[in-house]
Amino acid sequence: MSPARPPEGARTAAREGGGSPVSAPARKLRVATTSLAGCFGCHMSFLDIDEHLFELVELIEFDRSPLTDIKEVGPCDIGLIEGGVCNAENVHVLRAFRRNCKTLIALGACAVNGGLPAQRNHLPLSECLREVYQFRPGIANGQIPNDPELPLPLDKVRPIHEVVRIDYFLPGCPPSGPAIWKFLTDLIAGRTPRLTGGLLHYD
Amino acid sequence: MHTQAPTPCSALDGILQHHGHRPTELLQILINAQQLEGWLPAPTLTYLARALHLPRARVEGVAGFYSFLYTRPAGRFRVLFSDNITDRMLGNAELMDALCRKLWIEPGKLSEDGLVSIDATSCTGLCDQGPAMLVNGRAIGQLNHRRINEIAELIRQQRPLAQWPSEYFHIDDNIRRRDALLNLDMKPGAALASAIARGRAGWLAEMQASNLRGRGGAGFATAVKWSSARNAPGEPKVIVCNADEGEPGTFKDRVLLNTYADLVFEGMTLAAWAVGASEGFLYLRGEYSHLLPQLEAVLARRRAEGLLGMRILHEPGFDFDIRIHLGAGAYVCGEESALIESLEGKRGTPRIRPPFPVTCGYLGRPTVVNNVETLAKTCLIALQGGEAFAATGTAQSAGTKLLSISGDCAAPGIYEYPFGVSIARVLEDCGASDTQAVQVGGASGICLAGYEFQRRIAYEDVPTAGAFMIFDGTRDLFEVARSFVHFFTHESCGFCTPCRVGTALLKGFMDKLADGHGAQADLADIDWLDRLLKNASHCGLGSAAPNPVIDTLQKFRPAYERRLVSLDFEPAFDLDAALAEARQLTARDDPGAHLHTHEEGTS
Amino acid sequence: MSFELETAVNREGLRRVAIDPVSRVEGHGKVTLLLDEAGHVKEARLHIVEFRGFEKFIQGRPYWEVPVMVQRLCGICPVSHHLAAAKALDPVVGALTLTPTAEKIRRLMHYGQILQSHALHFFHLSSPDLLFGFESPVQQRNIVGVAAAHPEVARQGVLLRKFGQEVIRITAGKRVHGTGAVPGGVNKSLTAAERDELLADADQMIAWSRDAVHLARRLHESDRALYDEFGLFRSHLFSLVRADGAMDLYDGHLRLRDARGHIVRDGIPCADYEQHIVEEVKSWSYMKFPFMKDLGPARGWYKVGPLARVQNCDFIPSALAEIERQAFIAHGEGEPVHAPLAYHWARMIEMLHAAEVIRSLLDDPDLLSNQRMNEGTKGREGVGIIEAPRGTLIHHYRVDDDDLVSYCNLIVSTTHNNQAMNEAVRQVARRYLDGRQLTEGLLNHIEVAIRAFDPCLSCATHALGKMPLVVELLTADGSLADRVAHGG
Amino acid sequence: MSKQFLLDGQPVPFEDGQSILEAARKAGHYIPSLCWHKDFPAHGSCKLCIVKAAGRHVSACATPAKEGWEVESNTPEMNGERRALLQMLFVEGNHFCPSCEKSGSCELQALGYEYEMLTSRFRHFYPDRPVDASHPDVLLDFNRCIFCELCVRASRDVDGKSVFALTGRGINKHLVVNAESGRLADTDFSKDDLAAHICPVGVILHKGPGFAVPIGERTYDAASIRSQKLKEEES
Repeated sequence: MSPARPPEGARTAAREGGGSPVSAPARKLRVATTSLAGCFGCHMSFLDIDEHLFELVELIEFDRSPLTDIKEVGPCDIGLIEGGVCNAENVHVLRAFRRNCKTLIALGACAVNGGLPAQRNHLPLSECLREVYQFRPGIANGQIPNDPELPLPLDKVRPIHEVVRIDYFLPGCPPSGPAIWKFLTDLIAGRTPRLTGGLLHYD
Repeated sequence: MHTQAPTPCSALDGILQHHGHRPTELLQILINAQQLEGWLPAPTLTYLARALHLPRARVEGVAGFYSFLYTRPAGRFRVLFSDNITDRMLGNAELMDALCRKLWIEPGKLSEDGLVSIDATSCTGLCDQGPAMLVNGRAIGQLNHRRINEIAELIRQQRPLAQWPSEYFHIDDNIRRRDALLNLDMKPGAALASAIARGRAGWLAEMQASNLRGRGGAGFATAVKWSSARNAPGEPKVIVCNADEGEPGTFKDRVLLNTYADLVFEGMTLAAWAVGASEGFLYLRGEYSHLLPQLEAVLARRRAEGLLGMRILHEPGFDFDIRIHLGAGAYVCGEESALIESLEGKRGTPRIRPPFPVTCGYLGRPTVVNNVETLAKTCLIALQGGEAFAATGTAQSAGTKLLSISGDCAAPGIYEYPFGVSIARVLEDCGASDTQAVQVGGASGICLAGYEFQRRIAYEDVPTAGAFMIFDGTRDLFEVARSFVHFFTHESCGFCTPCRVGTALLKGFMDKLADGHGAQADLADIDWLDRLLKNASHCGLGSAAPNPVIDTLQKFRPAYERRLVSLDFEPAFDLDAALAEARQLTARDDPGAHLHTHEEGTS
Repeated sequence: MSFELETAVNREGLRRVAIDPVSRVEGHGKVTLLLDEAGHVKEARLHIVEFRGFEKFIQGRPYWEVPVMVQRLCGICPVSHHLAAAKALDPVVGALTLTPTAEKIRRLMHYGQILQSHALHFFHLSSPDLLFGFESPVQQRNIVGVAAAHPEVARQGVLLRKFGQEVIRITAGKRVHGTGAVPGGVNKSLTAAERDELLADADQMIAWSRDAVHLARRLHESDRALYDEFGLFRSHLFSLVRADGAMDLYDGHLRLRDARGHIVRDGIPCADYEQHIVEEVKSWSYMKFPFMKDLGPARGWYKVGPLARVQNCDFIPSALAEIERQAFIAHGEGEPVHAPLAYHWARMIEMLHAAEVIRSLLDDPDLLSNQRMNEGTKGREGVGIIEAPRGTLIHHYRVDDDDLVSYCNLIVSTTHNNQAMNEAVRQVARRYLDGRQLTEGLLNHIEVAIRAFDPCLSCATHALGKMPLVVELLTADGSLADRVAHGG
Repeated sequence: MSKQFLLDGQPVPFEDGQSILEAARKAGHYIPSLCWHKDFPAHGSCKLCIVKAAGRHVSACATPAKEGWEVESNTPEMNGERRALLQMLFVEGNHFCPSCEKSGSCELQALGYEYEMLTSRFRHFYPDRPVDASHPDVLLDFNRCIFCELCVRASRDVDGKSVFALTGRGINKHLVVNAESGRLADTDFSKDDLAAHICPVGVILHKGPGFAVPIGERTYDAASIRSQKLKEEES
């Protein structure tokens, strides 16, 4: 009933291994990652799988990601999105990921619920922009940047599930390295991912 | 605390005096205090709190609960357009728009000179003569453009309401079909005399024989309620007449109180006789405050005639009197425990049950809460006997039922039928044609499609408090359901999570569809919300709130489906509009400054 | 310096090329180039395209929430923001000095942060360019490629970063976005077990860091022509230094050297930053352009970060790193080194310094003490300046009588380098792209220059925003003629 | 023989007048709650304790146990509804756990973990709610209020001050304090009041400590809310 497929009442399946090594699938899964209005903390946490990174690259290959020089997402098995949607460009990137990724995952608090950037949502955008670029001490040539190269900010920062359909959610600010490892190994092994054993956090 | 004395101190003192400085009268005091300035300034709340020895926050809490109480300046003329679906069908939106334009104001906002505010309100119970409005609480029906023009002029001239043409305030009964109750021509006191003659136990036995069930919709056996209260410990016992007729589309109580008030009060007194109660309240919805003077007059006459007060009809120990409490725009107070809270001068939040009011009601005392029509019917039983009463109607639904008929028919108004009458028969009688659907029982009731018109009005088939709204083939049942969802969202008391948030979410989904952002996934979410509201809500408001959606999704699903723009997913908001503020700030209008909300080719 | 290519004289009819997003950097930005018909570069800009608005919405929040909240500016150097904010707010709780325990735990946390961030930047993000060449195949030019070709280098990079992250976890409770520093001190000390856990690996980290310095140096010396000239421009150098002139990444006063290496401003107390720095807003970037007020926008801009710091200090107060610093200085032959690619070398020297500082702090018994908090007469304002991995980071807050933040000003490291990065982009565009058929590999040269600065575009977008690199070739009338799917 | 009912098939003894929730917890079975508190009468507003008793949905905190009842609580259906209720609470307020000092000790958050709430799923309301920092010792951040009324009840029934009350209605319902100015500083609230210590989420906060408790030592870092609440029951 929801756009997501959360592990509704999957309590009976409580026996899968926490981050157990995974046998390689028939072919490497193609994975793309990106950060929208995030801080890259989730990508840092991704790297916090430490040495598992070398195991992981035996199982997956990267498409577009801040770690590669592939600029546009192509057909992928899994897309990981960090950050919420704060401007027009985020919308384009998010939609491109949705078009290309069979499974799209909201990674981290900002993608899941807007996160800290959404704390501007109760303020008028004009107030935020004026305060930062026009009316403060220590500014020269105060103006609101308006070049067509710059994506315009949305009036509110949105969680990504309010803009496209999302398949899985992995909360946390950021989710820990072990949580990401558990989630990905579940997914790669064909299990519905679950964050058990203290891996689920919102902070 | 920063307290400046409210300006009309002596006037407030007078109001407090009138209500005996009783905290239980808080709502009544606030209603009266508001009449001084048209709203309740902060110092007024502080002053009243002090005088009543109540925490100020509690007074503020009560003032903030009721729609008709204003804690911000609200205009010397406060215009509220009735916004039931029947008003909408009669073009209330256009009329409201016209009045706003003529007076240069936006809905929901006070004009700069403080003269007037215009807003919408839930159904005012004039569905048979809508579109309707309330001006400073006074009801005006049969609105049309001519009348709106005149009203605009009167407001502009700041003409006091008392000088407005009296025909504006005339309200018709529109009784179209009479049966046992509406044909009853009873001399006040006759039913009482008969019941007293039977003795309390005998009278209760007669009630039992009648099989009378509550006309508020739930259908609880009245005699059982009375005897439970009678047997419950605690004194003095209380009889409450629930005249908080807030269900959209119903107006039978308005007519009963307008023309048959003696039957209602006599019914209350009959209940008091059975239960052994000495205190009575009529809880009158704020929308019907225009009835207040005449009701007070009836009470005064009945006191003078010995039908109220000490030793009623000279019966030793039969002491009973009735006070009228006004509501102030809160549908949830129709729920009996919320009504009792409101009577006690509190926010109208439904209580946890058990305990039920019959054992622990008003101020913890055994309390009977009966519907207006139920109480009026007891006069029939007292006069004609329980068995005679039970002889009409169906096996489980004794007697007659008043229906408030409105919507697409030739003759809207009040119809009294023996229970068991078919929908089709009613439609025929009121001159309805090309009927697509009937909403029986109001917003919380049931939506019947054509194939169900042979069903019957009865507790065992289609139960109803009396609302009967007719929609012909030109109507959009999705919009009907959406208007009811708006109603419940507005009227949710906010006490429990599922109703407080769930109604707002449901409204969001219905508006998403209406705004052209619907997707297949939304229907599944709506369905899930419906079930959660039904299962998890604290009271009947929350569990009934999804009814119109459930029914129409089942019976008129294409009305939803034709609104979908995606078979998969669609954002709830307009992405391009979300960039509007930034466009304006940067003076940009290049292609990159826009977004297509509906992504082409991906649904 | 020139602003020659910042804005083309006649923008109509020029071909637009965009690199969007800039990849293998932390954050999201894009570069646009405008070319004439002969392919001459007429304009080159690095745009920061995201705006997040922290400075606004932080107002009205209680001050004690701020160090935790502002970390979310940046997941790469959260500790820097955490500590800069805590330092700014120490005076608000009246903690004019910290307990030795609090000071040392914060330092430990910060040097852990320097270590992990520098390792990340060098090994995970930049080493593919340096090891494989700027025009090497896209498929190989990433950490996975490095792991395949140079497994030991990749492994050490991953483990160095892991160690830094573990230092942070133990001091802050979490690897990313912890809570260790609170205004007036810290919320936890180390247990002996925690200290021993770190001690077990500390010497290895020093050894590997030294190897990394040598790797960077070898790369540099192996192709001096490229490394010394690539993207070269001269500018002022700006950073904190300790009172005695030593490198100190946690605290100190501000110092500015000119392009020739002369100290032109020194001993500026942090609290006075406002009197010296002004930020210019340009219409084409959400990231501002700071400059020294008295020198003006044309002359007053500067570089920050490892390249500035290694040369701005008088010495590095740890033995091995100081030896490496001297080798670095010697490379300049009496002139400051301005080559952007030398950032990598300087960065590795700092990583070695960080490993040494961590090692020596771990011997300090104060880390285990429970004397964590100081307080005194409450203040209403504070400035916290710290040397984040990428450079000088300024946090400035005012707090109202009710303890809520009433003013917040943030100047982050990458913002200080905004003009410098733009200049490097222009130099590279002029030198390598001008008049040539653009290829993915050529465009990567632009990104190599940007990467040298280790821009943290997440930080840079604290204002409400973000950094993407696409290549579109537009015809004179502006329609799309070609699109180089850069890296695709 | 004491009376008993069956909770998810397990016999649970109870005494007359005891609610399903109280009897269950006493017997070592956890039924979740936010607005229920052992020292106050049942409130029944959060609905987290919803169970199916004899086939009907009821609030376990407000429903007296009955002999022989079969009660379903820890089932996929009931837990799914609880998760949805949690999602509703998350979207209606501004719950930014990452920068909330109550994180790790917040009951709403802990229940989110307990019921594996991975997303708040619905549209976020992002309401504009105030912060009241006027009081010298205590800060009110209304962004996080879940309307459990524990502060209202504690202040009225125990502290004898009635500092808090609810006003407004429906989704616009909100907490107010007992002062014409609307400022906590203008009430007789004290940091020693019970009401200053009873908030299950991060609305009523003592000024200053902030993030004084390190990650790992917060209330629900080590043990789940389920085990914590059952442990409280034993003590």
